[in-house]
Amino acid sequence: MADTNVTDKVSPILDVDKIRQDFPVLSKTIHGKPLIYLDNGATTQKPWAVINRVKEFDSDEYGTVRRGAYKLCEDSTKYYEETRQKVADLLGTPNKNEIVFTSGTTQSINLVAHSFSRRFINEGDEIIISNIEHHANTVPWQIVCQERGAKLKVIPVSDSGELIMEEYEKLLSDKTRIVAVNHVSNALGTVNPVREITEKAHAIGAKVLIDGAQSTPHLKLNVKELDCDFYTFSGHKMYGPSGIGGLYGRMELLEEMPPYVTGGDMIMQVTLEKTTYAKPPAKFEAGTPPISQVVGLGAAIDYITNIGLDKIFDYELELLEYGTEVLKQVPGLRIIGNAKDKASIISFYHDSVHPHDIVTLMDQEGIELRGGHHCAQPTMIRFGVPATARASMSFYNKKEELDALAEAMKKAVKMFEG
Amino acid sequence: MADTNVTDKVSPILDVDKIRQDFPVLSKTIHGKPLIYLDNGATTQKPWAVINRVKEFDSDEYGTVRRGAYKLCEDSTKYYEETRQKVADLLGTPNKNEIVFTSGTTQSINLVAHSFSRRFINEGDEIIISNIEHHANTVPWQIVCQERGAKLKVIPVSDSGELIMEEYEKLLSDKTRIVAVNHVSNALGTVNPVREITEKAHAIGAKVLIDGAQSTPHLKLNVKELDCDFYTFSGHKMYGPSGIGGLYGRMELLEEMPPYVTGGDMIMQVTLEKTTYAKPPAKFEAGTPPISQVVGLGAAIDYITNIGLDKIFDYELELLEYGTEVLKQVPGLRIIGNAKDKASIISFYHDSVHPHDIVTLMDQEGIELRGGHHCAQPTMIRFGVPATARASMSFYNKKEELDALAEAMKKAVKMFEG
Amino acid sequence: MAYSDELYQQVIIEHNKKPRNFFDMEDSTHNCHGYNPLCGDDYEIYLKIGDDGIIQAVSFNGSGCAISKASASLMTTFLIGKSVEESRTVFEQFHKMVLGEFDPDKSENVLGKLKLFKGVQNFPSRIKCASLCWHTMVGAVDKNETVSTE
Amino acid sequence: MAYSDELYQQVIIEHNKKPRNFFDMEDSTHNCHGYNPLCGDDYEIYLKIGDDGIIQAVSFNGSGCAISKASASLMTTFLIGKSVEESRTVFEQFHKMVLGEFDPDKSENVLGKLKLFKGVQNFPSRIKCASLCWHTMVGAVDKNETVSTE
Ligand SMILES: Cc1ncc(COP(=O)(O)O)c(C=O)c1O
Ligand SMILES: Cc1ncc(COP(=O)(O)O)c(C=O)c1O
Repeated sequence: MADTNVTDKVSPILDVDKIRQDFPVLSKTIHGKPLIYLDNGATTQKPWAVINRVKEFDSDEYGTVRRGAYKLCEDSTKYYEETRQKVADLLGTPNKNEIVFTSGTTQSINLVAHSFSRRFINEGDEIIISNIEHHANTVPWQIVCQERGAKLKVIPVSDSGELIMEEYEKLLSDKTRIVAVNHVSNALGTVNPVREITEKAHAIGAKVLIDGAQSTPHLKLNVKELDCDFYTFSGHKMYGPSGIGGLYGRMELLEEMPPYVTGGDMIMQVTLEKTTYAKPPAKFEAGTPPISQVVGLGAAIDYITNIGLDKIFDYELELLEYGTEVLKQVPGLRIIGNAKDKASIISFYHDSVHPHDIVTLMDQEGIELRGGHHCAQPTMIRFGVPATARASMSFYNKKEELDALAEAMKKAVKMFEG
Repeated sequence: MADTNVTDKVSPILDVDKIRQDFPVLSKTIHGKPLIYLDNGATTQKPWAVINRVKEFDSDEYGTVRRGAYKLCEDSTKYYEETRQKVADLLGTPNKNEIVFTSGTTQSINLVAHSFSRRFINEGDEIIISNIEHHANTVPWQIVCQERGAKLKVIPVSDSGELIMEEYEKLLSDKTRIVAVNHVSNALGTVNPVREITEKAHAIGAKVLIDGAQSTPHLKLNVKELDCDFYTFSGHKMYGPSGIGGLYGRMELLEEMPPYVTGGDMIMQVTLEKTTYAKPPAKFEAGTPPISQVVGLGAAIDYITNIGLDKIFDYELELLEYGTEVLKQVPGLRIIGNAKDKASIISFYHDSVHPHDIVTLMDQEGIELRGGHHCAQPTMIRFGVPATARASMSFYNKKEELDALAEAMKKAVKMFEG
Repeated sequence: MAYSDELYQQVIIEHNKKPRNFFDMEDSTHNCHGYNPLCGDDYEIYLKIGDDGIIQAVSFNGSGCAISKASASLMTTFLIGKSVEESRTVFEQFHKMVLGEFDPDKSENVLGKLKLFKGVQNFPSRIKCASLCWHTMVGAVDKNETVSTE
Repeated sequence: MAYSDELYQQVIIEHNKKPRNFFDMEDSTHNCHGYNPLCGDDYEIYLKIGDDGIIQAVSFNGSGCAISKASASLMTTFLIGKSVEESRTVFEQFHKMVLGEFDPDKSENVLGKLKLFKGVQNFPSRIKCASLCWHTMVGAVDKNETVSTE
């Protein structure tokens, strides 16, 4: 990489320099160094299109949704429902009422775990997750198992970080009610074979939830082609505002599932004795929703759709390959997660420099990186590391930034090994 | 009112014209008429201070919170925790860890209803609410009662809309586990005697939740003086962003209660077999929180604190009195809810003009008003009306706006009665 | 109030004040309960349909806003003597008109005086008010017990 | 890397590479498990305290970042021969120093070479790394089983 000349680093796929101007924070400096933001797996930065849309909405159009018959409220409701349509288009369902807004993936998975299980999971039933899930797709199922006397089964992973599909098939049985796996692992970057997972689960009558927190901003996807039953996402990981996320759910299931959070706007009729519920998605959207954040999410979807998800995917793959190559040249650095099918996430470990120290040292260079268990402790245990450092790339990152990371890592190793 | 001259309409308490310039939307026109925004009970408009703080944060300082050791993340965490301190100060608790962030009052009440009851409510126990609660403080308790075999008791209200305290005392028994009432009724404006309610409940060992959705932006309050066990609020009703709210909870209770939403950041340690949880408030804040919205809420609290909650309360009371007077002069108009102690909410009904028609007709005049059951159907049933129209005032409203409402109502009545 | 005149026309206001066929029908052959949870509009629609499929009588009772009440009142006067088939056609055209998808001033239609409700299309939150009674009427014909518009 | 030199001083790097008293003590009188859930720092601290209240031996084992490991290593060398009372005073001053509430260069103190960790105050997310072993040591003295810093 040191000998790659700069022209090689300019991708023909995207005009990254131009794109970077859409993101105000990218011109910031950290400890006097230009910001190199590589924690996109945790949360992504926001383009002007999103920031300004929220500002405009809050300063000129803001009103509550669904409940009022006056202008501000009608307009807000219109924008709110337009975003629902945009999400439906992005995820690939023709029925926008299959999209439920929540405050994020965590809330979405909790909604499904609790509501689905109250209706469909009983004593002795089984739930399958994998060994490379985020805590958000682990803990809710543990709790459901405790509450309902069900059993949690875990798909093991290979040393390269891929789900072992033969083992998965062995876990499936007529007791399996739901399989919940992520599309892309936030800890390793593995892209899971979700189409195949779904097919196998459906063959024995189980339902499937795909945690799409790491995939919606990076892959082109279609829930109807994947044929999954639930798909979850977070707005803040796809260039939208914090505080908003959602859920695709197959209508037949949403209709049969009991409500989760209850209160205003999700009811048909309330008396002190008895309450009847509204139809989906309203049934699952109790209370005043994150209105401005939904509007901002709409702007984020427009923004990434304009760039094109195909291009984003291709370019980020280029970054992944480049970053893998340059990091491999840091003496002693081990990449954790080497699946054949990977998204632009590189988790790594070094025996001499603890991930936490890596984060502090990189921060001094303006490089913002995540170190820790990435809310995936069972994955860390599986790979025998207490934690990893993680660089997660977005289409606004550049190869030069990965060069800088590799150089700074070499310096850190030298400093620690003396 | 027609003969009151303008100088009488200028309050000595607040410089409202100046304040209005802080709120960009207030210079908007609706159907060609200047906007008169009177649906503050549903949601409040945002001052520049909030809009710009969110913009600035999202464009220059945004990072995830709690998990990273790098600069953007440390700074975001600092702002996040600073707002927690501001909320603690506003609500009057010296321990900021008694403040849990949620997506709003609905989520806060659901959290308490489900988490508290799993720990403390068993078959045969009783829960007390009132007949003038929002659905958010009704439906969750109905569900808890169903799930746990408990019984829901309801404090009746007088014709003026006041809780009948003698009846409340009769409902209390050694089976009562929790009393959940609002501080201010969104449907009627009644300010409930929450100090007395708490005292009586505590005397028999029951806990108390106060739904503060309508009170936090309008009254000066202190949860330690009220001595309640839980207090809930919504940021979007107190001039902050949508998508953020919270909960005060007494630490001993938060410590004993099981988690509600589960996932990342609320754990101590996760293995595939067993999970242990973090201490409050983290225990109740699973997943990436509404980061920018928390930061915006901090700006909102600064804004209202700068104006002064005493002044806000006094001025809004002036508006209430004035509005009540001018609306009473509309032939046939009946005010629903005439408690002695009221906040700046006027619910009204007219036999000739249905509330829904009122909303449409007022909207034509630029007056944004709410019509419907206000998510309080049991209250509507109690008062024998299908719905009401409701004007809910903020400190940025002016007496002239209430004159305009009264005049437009007279016109509407004339039109409908012919 | 020029813009709202489009919605609250004299005939509508008059039907709201003095609704026609506004009673519970004892000897109806079909009836259905219609409810709009958003605004609380709440009506029962009654039909007496002969063996020949002709609607001999229509009535309604309940409460709601001026638009929903006037719409129900006008519907009752309009449907008497029509066949069930015709009533479905009227419903479809009416529904499309209030949604703004059908302009009775530009296409052939059977709406007659129901064209009064054309202005509703400019008031999105009131469309359900105008169409509630029609949904409920179809529900009655189809032997549903309740119809709710959300 | 000038700013971070404040944190990663040569002595700290050296103690991280070659931690002192880094073993499980079989004949300890007091021990405690310390865990930082945020970064996964995970140590066991062992003490042998005589009847006279004097700390005769200290050791630790486990894993974690350089700051936590060097801090534990330096702590073990520092505490040997001190009384339990003294160790509490050292803990308090150390804790205040890393929080930035106490400046050992300006006030009298017993911190000696532990002053090395003064720079930690400028790295808010690393304060717990430096103080974990100290909390755990006090936990051991107080006969707690586990200490966790959140
Ligand atoms: C008294 C009361 N409680 C609860 C709520 C629910 O608040 P939110 O919709 O912000 O969750 C509201 C507002 O709608 C309210 O007025
Ligand atoms: C795979 C995966 N699932 C779930 C989550 C939780 O998402 P959120 O924190 O937005 O609720 C994350 C992100 O932290 C993730 O990466």
